[in-house]
Amino acid sequence: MAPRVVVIGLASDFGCQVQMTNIEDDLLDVLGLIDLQYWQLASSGHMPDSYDVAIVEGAVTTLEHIATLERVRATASAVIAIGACAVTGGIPALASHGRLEERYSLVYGDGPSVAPGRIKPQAVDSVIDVDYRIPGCPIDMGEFVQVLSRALQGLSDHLPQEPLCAICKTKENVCFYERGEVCLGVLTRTGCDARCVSLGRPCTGCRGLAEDANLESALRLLDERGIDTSDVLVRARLYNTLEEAFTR
Amino acid sequence: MSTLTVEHVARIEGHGTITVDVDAGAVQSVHLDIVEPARYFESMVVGRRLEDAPLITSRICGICSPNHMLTSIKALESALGLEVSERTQVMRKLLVYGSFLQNHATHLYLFAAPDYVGLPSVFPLAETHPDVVDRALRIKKLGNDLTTLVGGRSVHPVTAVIGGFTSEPDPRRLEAFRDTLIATVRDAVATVDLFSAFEEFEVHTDGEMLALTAGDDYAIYDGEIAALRAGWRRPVSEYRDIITERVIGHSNAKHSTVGGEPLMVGALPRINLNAAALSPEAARALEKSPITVGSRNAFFNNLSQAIELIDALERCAGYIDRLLEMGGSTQVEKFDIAAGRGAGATEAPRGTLYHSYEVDATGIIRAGDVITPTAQNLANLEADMWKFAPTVVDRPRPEFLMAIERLVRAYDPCLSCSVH
Amino acid sequence: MTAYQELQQNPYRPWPARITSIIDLTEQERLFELRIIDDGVREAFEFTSGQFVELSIFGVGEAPISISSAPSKQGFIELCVRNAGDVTGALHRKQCGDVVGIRGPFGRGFPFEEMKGNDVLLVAGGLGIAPLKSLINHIHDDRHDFGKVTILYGAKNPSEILFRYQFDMWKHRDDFDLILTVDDPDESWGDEVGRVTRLFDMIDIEPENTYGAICGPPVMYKYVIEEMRNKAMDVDKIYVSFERRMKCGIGKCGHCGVGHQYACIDGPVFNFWEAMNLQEAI
Amino acid sequence: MFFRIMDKSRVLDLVAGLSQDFEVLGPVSKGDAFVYQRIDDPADLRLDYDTTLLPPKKLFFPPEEQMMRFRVADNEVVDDEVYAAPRVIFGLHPCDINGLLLMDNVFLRDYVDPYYKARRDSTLIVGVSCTPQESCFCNAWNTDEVHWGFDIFLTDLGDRYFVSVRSVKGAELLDDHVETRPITDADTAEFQRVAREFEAGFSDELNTSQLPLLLDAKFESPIWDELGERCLSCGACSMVCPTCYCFDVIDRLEPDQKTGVRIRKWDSCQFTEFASVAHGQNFRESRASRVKYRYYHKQWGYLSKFERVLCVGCGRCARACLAGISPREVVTALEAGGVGE
Ligand SMILES: Cc1cc2nc3c(=O)[nH]c(=O)nc-3n(C[C@H](O)[C@H](O)[C@H](O)COP(=O)(O)OP(=O)(O)OC[C@H]3O[C@@H](n4cnc5c(N)ncnc54)[C@H](O)[C@@H]3O)c2cc1C
Ligand code: SF4
Ligand code: SF4
Ligand code: SF4
Repeated sequence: MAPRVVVIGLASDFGCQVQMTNIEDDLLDVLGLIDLQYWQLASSGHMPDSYDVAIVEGAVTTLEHIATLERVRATASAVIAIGACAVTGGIPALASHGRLEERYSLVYGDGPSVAPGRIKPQAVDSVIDVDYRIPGCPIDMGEFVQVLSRALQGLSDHLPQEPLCAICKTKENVCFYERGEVCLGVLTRTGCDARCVSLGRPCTGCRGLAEDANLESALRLLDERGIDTSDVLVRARLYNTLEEAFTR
Repeated sequence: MSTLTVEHVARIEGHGTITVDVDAGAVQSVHLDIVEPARYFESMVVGRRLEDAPLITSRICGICSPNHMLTSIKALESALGLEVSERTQVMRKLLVYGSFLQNHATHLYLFAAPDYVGLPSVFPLAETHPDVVDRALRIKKLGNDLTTLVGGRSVHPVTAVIGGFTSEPDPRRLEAFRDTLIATVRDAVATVDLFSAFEEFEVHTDGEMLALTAGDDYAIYDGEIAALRAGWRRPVSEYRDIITERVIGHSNAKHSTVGGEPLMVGALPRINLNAAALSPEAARALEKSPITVGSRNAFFNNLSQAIELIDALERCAGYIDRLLEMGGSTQVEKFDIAAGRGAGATEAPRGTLYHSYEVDATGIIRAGDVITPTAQNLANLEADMWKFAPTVVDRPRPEFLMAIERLVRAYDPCLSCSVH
Repeated sequence: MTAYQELQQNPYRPWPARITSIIDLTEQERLFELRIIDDGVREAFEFTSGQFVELSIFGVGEAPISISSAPSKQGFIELCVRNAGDVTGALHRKQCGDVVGIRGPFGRGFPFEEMKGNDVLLVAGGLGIAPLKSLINHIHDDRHDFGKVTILYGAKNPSEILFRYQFDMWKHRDDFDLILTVDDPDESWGDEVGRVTRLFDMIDIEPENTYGAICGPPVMYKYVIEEMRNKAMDVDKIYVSFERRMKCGIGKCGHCGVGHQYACIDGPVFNFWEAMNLQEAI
Repeated sequence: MFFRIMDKSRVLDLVAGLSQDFEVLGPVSKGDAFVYQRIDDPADLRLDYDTTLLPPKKLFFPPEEQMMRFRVADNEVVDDEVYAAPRVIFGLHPCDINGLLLMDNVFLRDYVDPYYKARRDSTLIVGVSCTPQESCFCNAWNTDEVHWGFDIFLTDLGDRYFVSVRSVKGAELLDDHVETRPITDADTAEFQRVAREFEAGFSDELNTSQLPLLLDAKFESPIWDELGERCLSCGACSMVCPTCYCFDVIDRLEPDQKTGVRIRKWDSCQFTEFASVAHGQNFRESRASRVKYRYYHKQWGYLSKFERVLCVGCGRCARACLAGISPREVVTALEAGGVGE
């Protein structure tokens, strides 16, 4: 029996769900493996009461999201968090800084009250346990297909732990630091095929802090190069506001 | 009285709920509640470096991220007084069209089409009408490939930055791509035929229609704001004086008005305002289609998108020719940080998108504002729903609700955009 | 080049092998009997105790697994596998009759021929019994070639004792001195309690003609060797088997480095004199 | 080996001639740097390059390659053929040629690696002399000279090349495609002069005596902790190294999960996962132990088998390492007993 899959969107730009539809060549093959029970973006229908795999996109920004996730955890045997929003809080978590009410009034003024149950943005795993993570803003389609396939087989997630530089080297890029620019690749979890750096744009850290990364040393080295490390930390927080290591 | 709801309307981008109150066979009220969570983007950019703004605000929407990115970049360039090269401008237009092709194909085939054939999604069509699904995926992929070719990635392109592009597509690939674009015009024409053949509802929308115009170009990247009924043209920098946003109690998205009345943006207003600039094949398709220029049937927004597909393909082929002819490569223009404010607009697939920022002398953003197309459309959409619901209320309930959903979908709303 | 190597044009290419029997040993460990499908390859497949194969499940990956059966068992090989992750987990989900892949045999095994004519002391901890089981069975099949054979085997608790059915039988034999011990006994446990090193007080060996063989979790080696040295055994008659990460099994992928050696081709069985001179070994 | 003289201007003829029968690859510029790439226009070839970003190993052992295609249902290999087109790599420096010879020891001995071998067998090598750069220390390992491992080697004598011909194939190619003349005593004298000038061009001579012993004797030295604190665990050093050959093997299923490919990709001993096994055990958990292992293996592990160190002194790792860790520094530190700044 094909595993029953639901796709759930929390606070996000839907970019990762769009990305899921962007595997055009493979979309039908992937769909052939699963029994897709709920995907609001692509199909009418109701969220079923029972299913096997939940794919969750987006950050947690309302009490309703928390309730949804708790239901999901109680039901699904595997939860896959996709995208920076769900995995590290991503861009939505920028709003977790400072007072939420101030942000609210900046955007909505003092008219009728909307956005009920609002809370500071969080990553999915701060609410429930997550079995598989696909980081990145947006997710890499190839990685999505591979992780989904691993999840369906019940295998470990194989999330890479090292920083981006190794794969960047295999692409034969000249390191940004040689040109006096800052690149967060040295701290960021690999797995994106070094796409941005190969296209001439320094890594902005959307895949989160690599477990292997040596933050202390990196900051010391940048400092030695005359780079303002507090500015580097601000940059690193762009997609990683919730990463404690970047808060100092 | 009974209250009917469609929670989390499917096949649209974002979360919205339709509520209709019906009493003794008469529609009492119709609402579209945008339950998409608030994300406070305008507050997020405050205090960040200006280079971060395009990265941040493009995360408002994953479907039209190229538009958000470019609109943000344009607004910042206007604040900095920075001019970019013609090459950069052409490449940016290709990027916008990539998002048009991708979005229109997704909207038309994956979101809208199932309604016309009474299916919950497009997936069952894969078995019964594989040719149609293949065509849909082909156009969609072409859009993604175009964005990827120019921007490095289809969702959240990476190469577009303030001042230009960090990388250039390989001319050989551009050339090959040009041929694919031309070859796909056939698919786009078939799309127009398909949607022309569908039996369509009718609702006469009353709102003003706005779109960018730029002389005899089909404006999507630059130009002025034009109003269809009022007939005026005004510069983008005045957008905040033109469009008024208001918080509505039942929705996390604001509603917009122009001169006190609701407004519509998107493919239909664009065609109404710029039909004369359509590419030859697109103009022919418009001619044959049930749409007449100036049409106020909001449902025709779908068909208008289909016509825009043809236009996009032909136009992009021309842009690629232009790039190849120009030769050389884009350089990222250097700029000095200076205090300033600036606004920018582009046509996103579902209508005009505005960004504006205020930057201080150290390059830190002090204020930001974004008005998305869907936020502009919502008031008008709700007005259309009030008008349309009574005309179909005598149908069986599921069919009645489906008809209203269909109207919502015709606007191709992007609800996550609308709450940003 | 052996006939087998000649067959093996691409050493990374696994041979299809059919699972012919699966026995549950404990909650986590199962004994899989495999039969290489290709007749020529099966007949050419020769190994010594202590060698391993790369078990291959396409779509999941490969894992190095010691051969548990004796070389004297013809046509079949046994693998005693703990469900420890992806590959081993996938193997545990397989059924009798399913096909998996194996490459090998790889590595250096125990010096069986050299050990002949001597006493043998085998010490196993936990899953470390897997390669030693092959040696024990091989000795059993050639029993008259060996002197006294002592087996010390420790596990965390009684339910983790592997091959218990066989060992329970063997405890009563007088050609093997077998002592079992567990850290956490239950009511059913009638054997020893405590670390395997404790058992050294209970045994008597003639150090000058005793060969030692050790396999177990990394922490165990140091203490067992200390006991063997206390018993005055020669360092170059002690053999240890190491587990390291491996991706190829044939000395290319670099993962299994132990000091200046590779566990896959220089080991996994090392003479303790060599191992003493290996950094990172113990 | 025999020798010929070729006019410098003839190089383009030779490349153009070779292109008729082979795919020709060589150094071309990429921004301010150089990469080995397919040469479509002989004018792109940059024989004056200093060093390339990636070593030629990428052409024999690509960063990622398919090993076999498999079918899941019956666990069968459906394809493990390696297709290697005949090609010439034009312009390898001695260090890189030596790097390949060191890789050969690993991939072509004992269990022969069919993927590497197929590419190696189908490739001809044209070497070219170089000028020592600041980061080079090939002289420390005698990898500044090369005596085999090429088909033709061109030594730059200013207006002409001193051509050393090593293989029959090399002789044929030379004969077929370019005009050369026999060497004269004057040529040989010039050749010797150039060689001496080359030797004098190195900034220093690294003291590498007793390195294996030192590595063992200083296994617990705080040098490694200092280096470990600096190392970013980025693996850049291993990727750019012409002699690092470690790889990871990964199975990737096609989206329909019926078939898939087993691939291998470059790995690095600097990654935490590298030496970890099931049950959370990791034999090299600390960064210090991993940095140490890279040197330990290169200067002693490999040497214990092949009597050469696994380094050709190309200096690529030193250039790539943001933390500035380099063999030169490590060797000097072992000699001196501490990490100097
Ligand atoms: C010589 C030798 C003999 C052995 N004999 C036996 C035996 O007889 N019986 C037995 O049960 N065990 C034995 N083992 C141990 C056995 O090989 C391991 O338990 C087994 O490899 C675990 O593999 P797995 O796929 O099940 O586990 P996993 O831990 O899931 O590992 C899966 C694979 O993926 C890799 N991996 C895991 N996580 C990551 C990540 N984050 N990034 C990249 N790669 C990752 C691992 O390297 C592994 O190869 C032996 C080991 C050796 C070296
Ligand atoms: S820091 Fe950035 S550019 Fe430099 S090697 Fe790492 S990923 Fe590449
Ligand atoms: S260790 Fe460094 S210097 Fe030596 S061969 Fe490798 S990259 Fe070159
Ligand atoms: S390149 Fe330098 S920092 Fe990176 S792993 Fe190697 S030694 Fe460490």
